[in-house]
Amino acid sequence: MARVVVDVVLKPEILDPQGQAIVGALRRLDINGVTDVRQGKHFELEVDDSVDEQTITRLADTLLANPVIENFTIRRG
Amino acid sequence: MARVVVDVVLKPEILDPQGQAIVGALRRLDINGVTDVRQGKHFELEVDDSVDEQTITRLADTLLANPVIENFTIRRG
Amino acid sequence: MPPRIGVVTFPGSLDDRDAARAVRFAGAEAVPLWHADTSLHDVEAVILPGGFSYGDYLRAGAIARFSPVMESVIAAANDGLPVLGICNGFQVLCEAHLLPGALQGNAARRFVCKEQLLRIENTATPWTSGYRPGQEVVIPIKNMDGCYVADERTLDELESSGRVVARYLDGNPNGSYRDIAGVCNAAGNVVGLMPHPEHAIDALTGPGTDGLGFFLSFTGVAA
Amino acid sequence: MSDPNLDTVERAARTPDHPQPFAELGMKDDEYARVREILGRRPTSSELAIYSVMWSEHCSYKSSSAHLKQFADKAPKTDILLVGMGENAGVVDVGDGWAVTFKIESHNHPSYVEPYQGAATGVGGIVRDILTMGARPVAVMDSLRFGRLDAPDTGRVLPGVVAGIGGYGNCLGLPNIGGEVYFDEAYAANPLVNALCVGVMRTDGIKLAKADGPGNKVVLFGARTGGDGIGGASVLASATFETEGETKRPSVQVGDPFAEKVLIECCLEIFAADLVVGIQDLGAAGLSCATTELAAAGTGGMDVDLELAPLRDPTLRPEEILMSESQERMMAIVTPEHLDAFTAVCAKWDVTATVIGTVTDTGRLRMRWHGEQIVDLPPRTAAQDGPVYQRPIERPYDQDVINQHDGRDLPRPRNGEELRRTLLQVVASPNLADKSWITDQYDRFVMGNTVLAQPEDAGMIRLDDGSAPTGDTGGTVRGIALSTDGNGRYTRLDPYTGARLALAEAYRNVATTGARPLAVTNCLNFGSPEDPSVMWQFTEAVRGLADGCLELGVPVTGGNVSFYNQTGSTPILPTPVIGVLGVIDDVARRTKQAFGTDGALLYLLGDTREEFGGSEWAHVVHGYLGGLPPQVDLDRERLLADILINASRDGLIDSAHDLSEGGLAHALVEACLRGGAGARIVLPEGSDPFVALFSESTGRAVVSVPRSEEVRFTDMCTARGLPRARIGVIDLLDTDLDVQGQFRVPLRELRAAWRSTIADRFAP
Ligand SMILES: Nc1ncnc2c1ncn2[C@@H]1O[C@H](COP(=O)(O)OP(=O)(O)O)[C@@H](O)[C@H]1O
Ligand SMILES: [Mg+2]
Repeated sequence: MARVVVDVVLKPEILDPQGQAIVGALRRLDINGVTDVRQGKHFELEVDDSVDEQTITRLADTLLANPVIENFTIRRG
Repeated sequence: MARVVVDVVLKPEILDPQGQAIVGALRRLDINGVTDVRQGKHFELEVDDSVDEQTITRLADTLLANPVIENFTIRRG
Repeated sequence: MPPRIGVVTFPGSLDDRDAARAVRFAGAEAVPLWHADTSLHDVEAVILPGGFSYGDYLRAGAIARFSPVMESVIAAANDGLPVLGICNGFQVLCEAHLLPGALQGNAARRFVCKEQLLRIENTATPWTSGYRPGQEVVIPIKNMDGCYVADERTLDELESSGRVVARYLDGNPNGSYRDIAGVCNAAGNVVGLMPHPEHAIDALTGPGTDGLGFFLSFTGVAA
Repeated sequence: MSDPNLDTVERAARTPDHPQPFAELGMKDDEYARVREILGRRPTSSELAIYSVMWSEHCSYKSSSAHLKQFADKAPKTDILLVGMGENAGVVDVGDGWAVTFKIESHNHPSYVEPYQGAATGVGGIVRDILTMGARPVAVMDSLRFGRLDAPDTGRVLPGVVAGIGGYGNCLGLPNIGGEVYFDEAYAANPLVNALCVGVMRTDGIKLAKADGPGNKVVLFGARTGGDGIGGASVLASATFETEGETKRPSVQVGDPFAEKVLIECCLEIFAADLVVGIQDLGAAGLSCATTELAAAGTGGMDVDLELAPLRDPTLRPEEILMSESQERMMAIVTPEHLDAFTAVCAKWDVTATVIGTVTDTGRLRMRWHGEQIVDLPPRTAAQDGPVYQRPIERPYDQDVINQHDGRDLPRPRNGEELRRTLLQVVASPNLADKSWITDQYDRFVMGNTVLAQPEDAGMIRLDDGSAPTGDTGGTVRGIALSTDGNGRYTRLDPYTGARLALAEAYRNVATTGARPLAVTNCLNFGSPEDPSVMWQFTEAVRGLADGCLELGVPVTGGNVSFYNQTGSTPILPTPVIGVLGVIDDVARRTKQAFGTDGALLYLLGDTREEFGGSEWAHVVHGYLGGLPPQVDLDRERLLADILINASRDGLIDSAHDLSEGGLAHALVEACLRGGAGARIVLPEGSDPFVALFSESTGRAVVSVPRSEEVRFTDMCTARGLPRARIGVIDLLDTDLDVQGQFRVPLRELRAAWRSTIADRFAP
């Protein structure tokens, strides 16, 4: 049993309305010094040790992320 | 300028239909060995060095996460 | 002098005009309240309407909760001002911690729009006093994040103290825990409701007139 | 601060032989040569960007404009058109001082590449077109075509498209009141996503896209400009995926519905205060289109300092800024006196507004980049005088074969039991099955003026700007009705007739609700115009639609053409989607589809012929397409419409449902299920039961008449000469559809068959 974390973020050139809305809200919370926010998805998977990198990559690429507009990173831990 | 990452996950006692749907889809893709998936949110903030831990924690606690149903972790990276 | 009910408009509010229309249908005066304006213009009640305030980005209601007008609404609600949050308004009230629990994405992970059967379970609130206890009504529901969730303790307490205002019947449209469609605060003056009573005030444009009771309940009391 | 990589006008003049990538931008040699001729030098890279997008098929209609002229040439005499074709959308006078503007537009290729964002930005684009006319958008519709329901890729495309249309439209607070969904192999890699928007304003509130008055300011407002879909629309519309490969696909545009919602409220407040001279939305070809069109339609000149445009991505080059298709942007022409008031409204709504230029009378569009001249061209040459092609036209070699093989010998049900099984098969056909898995993802209640929405024959909206007290008292109020229709199979069999059939059905759907059809919009979805047989289909369809509109007296107010919907050399079914707008004096008099009055008599209006070419029965039972489509008789359609409208006004009927795909049988099933009422049907004397139940003859509807009104109703039909046959009675207590002497089938069983097809495909 291992914990694998996959973080999915929009490609840098893709508009992120959510992140922009958060930046806007920060003003109202008067929190200063946060210049940019990008919002993505965070997945925590429980996987048997049998599952190899390749499978996880395929899974991330087909199910967790939309490769047309998103990138992803995989972390074991 | 520093990059701060905030990951927000549902508290364990709250059901996660998104995660469950992914587990279901895995079977259809016959990817085996992934026993559980939880979906959360991933935020990447650009912050001035002036911004201290406290402020980030307040930001995560009041805005990025809803403490009623979510927990969060903060990483400098 | 008809009672004056404030209807808040946040950027992204959608059903504010409909809520105002319903207020007028019920014989009250609808007072527009702007999100950036802290004054409540001494209204006798406030409605937080449906919509996608700030696009519902981040979480539904999460950003609207910090609007200037909400500071005043929160203060007034704690002093007993009747407040009705409909759909997005319900989400805002939960985010503002005026109501327990939270609203999550629908279990089916799709927007759902349908005519929904409900049972009114608490008729002691200023918004439901016009209904018979246990009355069954048909009211449209339309939301993306309508799944009411809370921890077991909170749910048990809501049930035992009769704070479940309305419950879904024959089919739970969004996976809400214990089929909860609406709840109120301990004092009963703040009510949050996922379905849209303002869209059930006229058989021409909705399933019927079952929703009018929420507005008449208030005007009936205040008038 | 001179930029070595900047291609200035001065440099262009100095380096005539500098090679330019016009071909990569989809420009032909002769087109490039013409640009050089117009400018008397080679274009700068920024000018090339402008001409390449403005002269693309998508923006210039170079293959279609020669034919679309017919809509104007054959336009019926009418005084209801306040704004005709050519503007962002036509405007129709619907009475009581109300003006209505509506238009349908395609977003096909982007919706295949990224279904959610492609469909979402399709809605966003058409809504801005309507807003630009000065109107408040009040409803949307969506007309969709996908590959086979069971095809794996349909499982990727359809849910994404539907979620995108809902995600954007719901967030704008626009009720979705109707549309279509069809499935056919022919749309497999080329789904059709056509979105319609309708807007309402007072007749004196119309706004136009022109930059008048030298000295007036050019204001860019709304979202900041990013690298979205650079070259997207133009490049896509000028080549199919296959031939040009990946590079021709757009870099996906992401929509921000919240930004658009705020932009709408902001614009309406600006219009109300009468703060603009002219206004234009930024759609395909973004700034290139807005600046050249505004200038061309106005005084004629404009000076722009391009570096003033607010950017999301600071690394963008001027060429990219000019081609960017970033969403949720508008451009307004504002007098200096009104500028402060204008920016104040924008500030209230937190909308970024920036003066980037000035209107001039130089007849030139001039742009500078940090002080250096990068554009200097006559705007009309880009916006209006684009290339016009007379593409070769040739009747498809297989057209006769397809028409001759009419499927007459396809096995038909021969007895009651077989008819019963056929009915269950037809109602479960993906094209006729319940669409609520899709339409329940759309808000149909918001705005509180939706009188009719799917699955009624047409959507209907009460005209009420919210302030009007009529809306509150629910008194007599005027309303509008809309329907979109199109049938690619009919059009494949005969494009001329297919277009007329689509028009006839939309017209009939509107009249069925009691509204009088007034005007037409259309979205013409075809394959490659470079294929002569596709061009034949296109020209036949345009001719059919233009003739049909003339015969019915309903003008075309605008529309959209989508070419290159094909994979390799295989085009989609030719698919003209027609939208018809109607008006009703009192929405309380509307006619619904459901059987609801116990004992009411059922009348079938119109003539039934043996017509199965392109029918749903042939498609779903035999997978067959051949023969000729049903005949169209537009005089008959007109007569039928008159009867339906008068009957609704005078309260002679309790329900009406038009007959189309699936014929009488399917119409009866829909009306029974909608009302939860049974019916006893007696097929007309001597009719062939199969033909009576499943033929798709047009010009027909089934109505329910309360016994008390039977004489008045039948007298009206007799007086007007409309054939009608009494075919049965509604029985609220009966739980079956009983076709006497043939079969009985429980509503429960029909509902299960009708409901499960689409819902099960996409479950969970
Ligand atoms: N994509 C869609 N969006 C909204 N409404 C739809 C859509 N597809 C179908 N509908 C609605 O479902 C009903 C049946 O569609 P259709 O069979 O095309 O009707 P008709 O054949 O009478 O034109 C209509 O009310 C239509 O508006
Ligand atoms: Mg149709």
